Amino acid sequence: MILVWMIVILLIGGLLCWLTARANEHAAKWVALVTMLIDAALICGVCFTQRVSSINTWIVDIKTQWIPAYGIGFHLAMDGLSMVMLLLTFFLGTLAVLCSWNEIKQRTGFYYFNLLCTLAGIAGVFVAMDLFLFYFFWEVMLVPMYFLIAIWGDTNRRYAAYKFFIFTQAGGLLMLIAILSLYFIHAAQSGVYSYDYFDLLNTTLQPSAARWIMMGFLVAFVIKLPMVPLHNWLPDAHSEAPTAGSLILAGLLLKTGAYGIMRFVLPLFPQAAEAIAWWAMLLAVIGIVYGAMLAFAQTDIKRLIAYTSVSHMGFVLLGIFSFNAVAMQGVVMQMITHGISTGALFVLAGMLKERLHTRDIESMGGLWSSLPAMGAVGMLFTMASLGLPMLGNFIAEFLVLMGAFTANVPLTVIATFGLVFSAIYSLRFVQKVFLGPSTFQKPLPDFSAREFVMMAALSIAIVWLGVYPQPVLDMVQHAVQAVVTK
Amino acid sequence: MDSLQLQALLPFIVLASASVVIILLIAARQSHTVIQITGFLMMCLVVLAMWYVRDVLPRAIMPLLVVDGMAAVFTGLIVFCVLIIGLFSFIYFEEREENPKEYYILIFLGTLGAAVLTISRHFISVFIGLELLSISLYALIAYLRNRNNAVEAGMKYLVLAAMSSAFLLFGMALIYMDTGSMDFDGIAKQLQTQGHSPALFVTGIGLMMVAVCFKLALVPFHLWAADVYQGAPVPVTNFIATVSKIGVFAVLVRFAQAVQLQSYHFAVIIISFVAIVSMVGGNLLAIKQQNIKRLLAYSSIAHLGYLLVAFLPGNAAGIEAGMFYLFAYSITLLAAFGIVTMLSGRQADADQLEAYRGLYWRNPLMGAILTVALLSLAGIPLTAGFIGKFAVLNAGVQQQLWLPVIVLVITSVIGLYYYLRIISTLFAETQVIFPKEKSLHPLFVAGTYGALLVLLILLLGAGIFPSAVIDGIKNFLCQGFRIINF
Amino acid sequence: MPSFQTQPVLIVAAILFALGLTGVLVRRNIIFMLISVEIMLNAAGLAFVAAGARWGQPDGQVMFLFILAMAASEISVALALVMQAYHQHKTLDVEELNALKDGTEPGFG
Amino acid sequence: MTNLIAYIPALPLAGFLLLFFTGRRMSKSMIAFVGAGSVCIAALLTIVIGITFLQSGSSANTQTLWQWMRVGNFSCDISLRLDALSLVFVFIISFVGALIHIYSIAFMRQDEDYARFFASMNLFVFSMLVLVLADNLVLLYLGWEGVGLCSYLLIGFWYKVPANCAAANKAFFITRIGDTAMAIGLFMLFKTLGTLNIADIQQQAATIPNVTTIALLLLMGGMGKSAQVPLQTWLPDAMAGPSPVSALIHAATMVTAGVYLVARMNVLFLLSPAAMNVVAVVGAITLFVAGCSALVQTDIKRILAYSTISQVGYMFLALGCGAWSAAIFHFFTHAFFKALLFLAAGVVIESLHHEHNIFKMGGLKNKMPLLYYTFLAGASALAALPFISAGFYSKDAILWYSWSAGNGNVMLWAVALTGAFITALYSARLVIVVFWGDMKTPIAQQPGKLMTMPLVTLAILSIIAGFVQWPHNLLHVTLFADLVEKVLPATVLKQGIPPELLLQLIAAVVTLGGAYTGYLLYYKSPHIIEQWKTAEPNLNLREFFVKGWRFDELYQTLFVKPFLFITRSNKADVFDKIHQWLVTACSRLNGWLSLSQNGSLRWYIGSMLVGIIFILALQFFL
Repeated sequence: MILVWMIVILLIGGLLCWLTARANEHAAKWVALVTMLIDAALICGVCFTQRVSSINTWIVDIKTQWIPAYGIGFHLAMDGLSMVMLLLTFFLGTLAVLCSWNEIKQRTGFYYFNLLCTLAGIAGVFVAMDLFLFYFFWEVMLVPMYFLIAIWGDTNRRYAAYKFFIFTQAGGLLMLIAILSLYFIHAAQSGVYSYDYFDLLNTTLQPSAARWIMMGFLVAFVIKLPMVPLHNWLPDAHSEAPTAGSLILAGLLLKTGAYGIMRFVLPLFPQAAEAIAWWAMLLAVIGIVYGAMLAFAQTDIKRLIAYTSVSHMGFVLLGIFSFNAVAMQGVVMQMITHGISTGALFVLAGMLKERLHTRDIESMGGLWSSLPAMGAVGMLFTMASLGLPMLGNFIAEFLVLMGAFTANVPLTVIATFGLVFSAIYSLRFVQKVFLGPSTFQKPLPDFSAREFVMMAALSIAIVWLGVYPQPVLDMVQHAVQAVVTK
Repeated sequence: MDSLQLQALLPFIVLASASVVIILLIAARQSHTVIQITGFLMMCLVVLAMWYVRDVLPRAIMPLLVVDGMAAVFTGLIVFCVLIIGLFSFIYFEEREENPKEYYILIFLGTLGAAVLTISRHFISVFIGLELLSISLYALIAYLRNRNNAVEAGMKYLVLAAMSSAFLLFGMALIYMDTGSMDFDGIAKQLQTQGHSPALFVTGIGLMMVAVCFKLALVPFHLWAADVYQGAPVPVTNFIATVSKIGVFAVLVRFAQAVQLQSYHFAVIIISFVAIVSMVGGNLLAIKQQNIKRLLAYSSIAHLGYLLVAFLPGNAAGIEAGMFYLFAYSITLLAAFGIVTMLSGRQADADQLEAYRGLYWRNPLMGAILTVALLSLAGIPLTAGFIGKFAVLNAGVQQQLWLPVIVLVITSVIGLYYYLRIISTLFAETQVIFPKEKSLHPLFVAGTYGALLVLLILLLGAGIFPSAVIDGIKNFLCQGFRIINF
Repeated sequence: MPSFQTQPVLIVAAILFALGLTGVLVRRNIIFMLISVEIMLNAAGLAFVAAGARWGQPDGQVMFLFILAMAASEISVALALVMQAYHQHKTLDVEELNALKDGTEPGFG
Repeated sequence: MTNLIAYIPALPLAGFLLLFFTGRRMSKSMIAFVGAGSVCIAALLTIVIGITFLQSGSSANTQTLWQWMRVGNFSCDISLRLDALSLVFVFIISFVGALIHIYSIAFMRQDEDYARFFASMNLFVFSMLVLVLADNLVLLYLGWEGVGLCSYLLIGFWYKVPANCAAANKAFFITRIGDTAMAIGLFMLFKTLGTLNIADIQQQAATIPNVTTIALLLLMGGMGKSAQVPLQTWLPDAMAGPSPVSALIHAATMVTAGVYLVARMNVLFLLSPAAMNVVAVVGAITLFVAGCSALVQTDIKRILAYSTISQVGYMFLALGCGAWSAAIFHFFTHAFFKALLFLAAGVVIESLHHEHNIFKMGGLKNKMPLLYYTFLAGASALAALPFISAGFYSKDAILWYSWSAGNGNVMLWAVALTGAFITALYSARLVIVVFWGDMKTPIAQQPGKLMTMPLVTLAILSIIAGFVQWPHNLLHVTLFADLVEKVLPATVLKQGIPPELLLQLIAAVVTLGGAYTGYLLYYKSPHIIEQWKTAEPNLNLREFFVKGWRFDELYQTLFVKPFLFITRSNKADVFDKIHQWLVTACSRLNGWLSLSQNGSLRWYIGSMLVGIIFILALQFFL
């Protein structure tokens, strides 16, 4: 029941935020924080009570009927992969609440309601083992996210919010059709009408059918991921969303796409996936290079970071479609470390915006002297983003590339040169923002205690993952093995 | 006619007597309030009567009528809609100086027409029901003759509807000439036993389809919809959008079931064609619409297109899906138009999008209800509309109707845009303070809010726990099939 | 089978129907449009009568009676509307009745 | 003592962490104490460990700290391995590093970012130590990138000047290109061998089919870090950093990481003669190209930078020829004298109000005699003056092996000899122009004790460090070679080459000739240079050399400009256009469909009729 509780607590917390904000605007954020902490404590509790390295099965499993007429069940389950993703969700979720603390001054209740609902949807996606339920959560997280962007976003927020919603919805509906097709094929074969993941795993598909159905799933996931050329929603959504929105978008929402591919596409359609692996890897490599080049060209700090996500998620796609354990572990690491590092950069961008009231890096510069702590942290996460060893992203990218190299040499070589591009945009970012002559005369406040706590948590996480990633690798080992051996 | 048959017809008799009662009340110079309450009670009485007679179903009243499970579902839905519309009508008409009393006669007559359609199994009863409905509508649309160009709307509807009636009649005549029967079962029997001239039958079906498409406002017979929706008083618009469409769809389903319409290649082609162009046309027309009544008109064109996709397979799953879809669609539109009614002022209907700017912040409940309604129209999970759309896709995919299904998906993505557009208007910043000018009987305000809340609960309830509704429909349909097969 | 020839009657009905349709289409005066609609309805009625005759059933004629009744009630409502329309627009030209239409909308997005 | 190895890198790391977190609240002397102290203790520890290691006679000590990652069939640990080769590097890094840190205490005293400087320096020492102590290539890569980061941070230390940042960025990008190639090399190694452990690779190297490719990829990495042609352009610009940084990172240690890598992976290179040749040729080209540039520079630090490139070129040449120990020996001596030269140059620059142009210096000999003599010691070592300088012993060995070693030939020898001449020439030029003649800029301050002590120490080392290894035909002291040849293969000599003594004589004569030419041109009769400069082609040639053979401009046109052009022109994301087009299409369609909703009843009837006809037609014709 613990999984249900996690989601329910988020929803109840969200409603409480909404209600308490009517009495007191400040109460909402405390309620939200407490909710997130409770959930974080829950998942940590699960994490510690289970012997982490020996997770080779589904830890928690809840299965009941939901809509029996269509064979839809309510099935939540968690394995190592889900657990890692949930840890990330609640970690970043807590930070999202914290980083909204002073940024959101209006309509706090509704804001935190939406924030927590988004997180509930994301948490649901990571544990839903019924395809209908998965789709349900998949869509549910969009609506509150849409509100977060459309209400508390920046100047161009409505456009960004539409784009975000429409792109993801388009993919989602195609996935729904694919799910339905799979459902009927399975029903025709076994006579059992079921959307259950474990039932559908036993479906045998004609190659052509498998290809089409897989494409339906894949389109939904690569839009979320995002893969070039379906990435256009991302820069707009990331740059217009409020800080917490960007954090959740980059840190978690993108990961649902990668998670989906790992959880559903590869196990359900192993042959079909293998057949398109080359193309997927090609697009991944294009994404790596293209995202990096666009990131270099941007002048809007959040847009820049957004395009780096495109580039980084290319590694995820590359790793997934190289079908080996090393790369797949790298993918999981990349999901986590990208969530942390890019999330941190977005939080940082939010802090800068709070202080400078601009997102234009051309009008920044020389901030290191006035904000030394922020400069140091900024440097740390830029270095993480360009894949510097000792920091988590390196482990991820190194494993992905090393794994991918065994699968496809030329593409991996190009992808590796993406690291050069990532250095170029990252250093440009640092230089434009923190280095150079100082442009701001009036003194700027460095980290407040709250900001310090957030950044410290993120920094510790990214360094820890870079130096001692083994616990995470162990946790997902069996899940990854299961995916790879399919 | 034996007593059981009479008993089966009891709800319809009560419904018919409702108009008479209202006439008598008007003759007795009773106030609007009294008439309203009486009407409400009469509708409740109809529901009670349906509950009372549930055991005698299914029962055929040869040769014209058949009261079975399907009829019960459709009639129940119609009566439910009228109950709600009646409530909304009170606050809508109370504000206007025109005498609203005769309005109730017309609305109950129209309801009776729609109800008769659901139980008719013969051309004559179809014709009578349809005309009862249409003629009431002519008057209803133009009821507030001095505003909103109501007369123009009524005139347009009248000419076009009369023309479509002529087509219907001519089509019926051709079929009658071909088969020698006006009884659905008789026609079916005739078609099976003896060779018939395809030309007459096909032309007849074609002409009848034209009339049906006209009533359902499907492309290319949709042109009246926007003008009439815009010109008619809001409750009447609501009535057209829900009750009249339910009735016509019911008769379409019954006729198709009897003659196995979907087994004819040409019929499938027409229906697919109409469905596709309706989905495309309706959604495209709505994209930039600023008038919310027109927008809902276009959206309903598209939605009826979706409905036809469920109708296409012609099997039990399709009919179930269609019924659920109609249910979801009706309560959604009731809620949406309910809000429009609530916001409509003394002078004009609240049909400009501008009137909704920042509604959520001014009146969170209404804003939330309209938001949920729009999300339901867009087919986003947690709402009834999603389950409806899911059911339709389910039916479509099962029969592998790829083209309509894909078009459905693509057009609903397009459609998402304009729903989101309204939603973001609801949540936009607002400076304008809209004066509250209503001073109504608190009982009715409470009643209206109650109705809206009920709709909200239904929308969400059917979205989260649709099993009850689906099972209900299934149970009723089983009864329905029994009579058709006996 | 009765020796009654339905074919010619049907053709007459079709011609009548087409005439009515043409009338609706080409006339601008509402009254004439309504009359043309009536012609179409009567054409359908004629077809019913013919069909009834073909099968030797009274149903066709019954239907015709219903059509008559319906046409009458429809016209009564229609004439009331025409009165109102004339009252408001001082004309019976349908082209004048075009206040309800898609306007030019403000920009996209 | 094996479990103490980890403390060597741990100490600077601790220093870094302490300074990073609390540096802003520390007093300057506290910062100096932590920053320099951590490295000094590490240096002492190194000496202790080194002595025990040498006494124990074991070939390698490994200390595994913890498991870093184990994934599928891949595993690697945070594990340190000390052998003779590492020991030499660790010694240089910690010892020279300690001296430079001490020097920096005084040199950076006035800087407001004192803590940041020492933090970065400590981090650098840590990374460099990890690099040379790593027992697997992934950990090596960690150190490799770490030193790159520190190099970046320290080149751009004075970040308020945009040019410094640009230099830092350039250094990072260009080394990153090499690093990427190296990473690909690692992937290939993993793909073929399934391990990245250095010892395992050495064992299984013989089974690698595509060893040349791997070796060349690793070499690329080395070329980036070690500023070898064609990836050398970042190093002259890197002089934007403070002088101690140039001394430590861009002279003594980091730029020799490439040498370390090639030496460490010697098994792979030995298996591939082609790769060996490439290494040698790259070294030869580099030493010549950079030497020519060094001849004509006017910025004191740039001269030293080019000379560094050139000297590292010698090391590569030696490696390529198979003279492994000679290369490492040259690294050993070079670390001392080049660090010394940079530190001394730093003193000169500080004393002369941050004047970099050597032609605005002069006459310092009498004003700053200590500085002069230490500089002279360094310069003579650079020029490889026979017998009295450490540089002679190492460079002479390289010259000899460039012909005589298994992979050497006369061409390489000739180039190396030319390089030796050039080196002597610009060394003489440097000393003469800066220290002799008339004083052109007044001296602001004299260096303090903290600065002179390292200078003197290094000067002494620049002279005596060479004595641990004498040519075979002179004294035959082979202490150094014996040490490193525990790890590295011994140099194989060819048959049928001229006697070693003859070549040594030629080398000595060339070196002295070079020094004399410098004396002649820049002191005795400077008019020759003036005359030479008047001719147009000579000026062009000079310009060509000054600009570092125009590599920068080449890259600018080949890579930078196209890249900037593409990114600028695609700032708005071309794919967005497609989606925009879809939106526009929908909008258009909406407009057209809206036209049909024109409110005219007759139009409605007409279109309804069309619909009917269409549907009937559909029925009958399908």
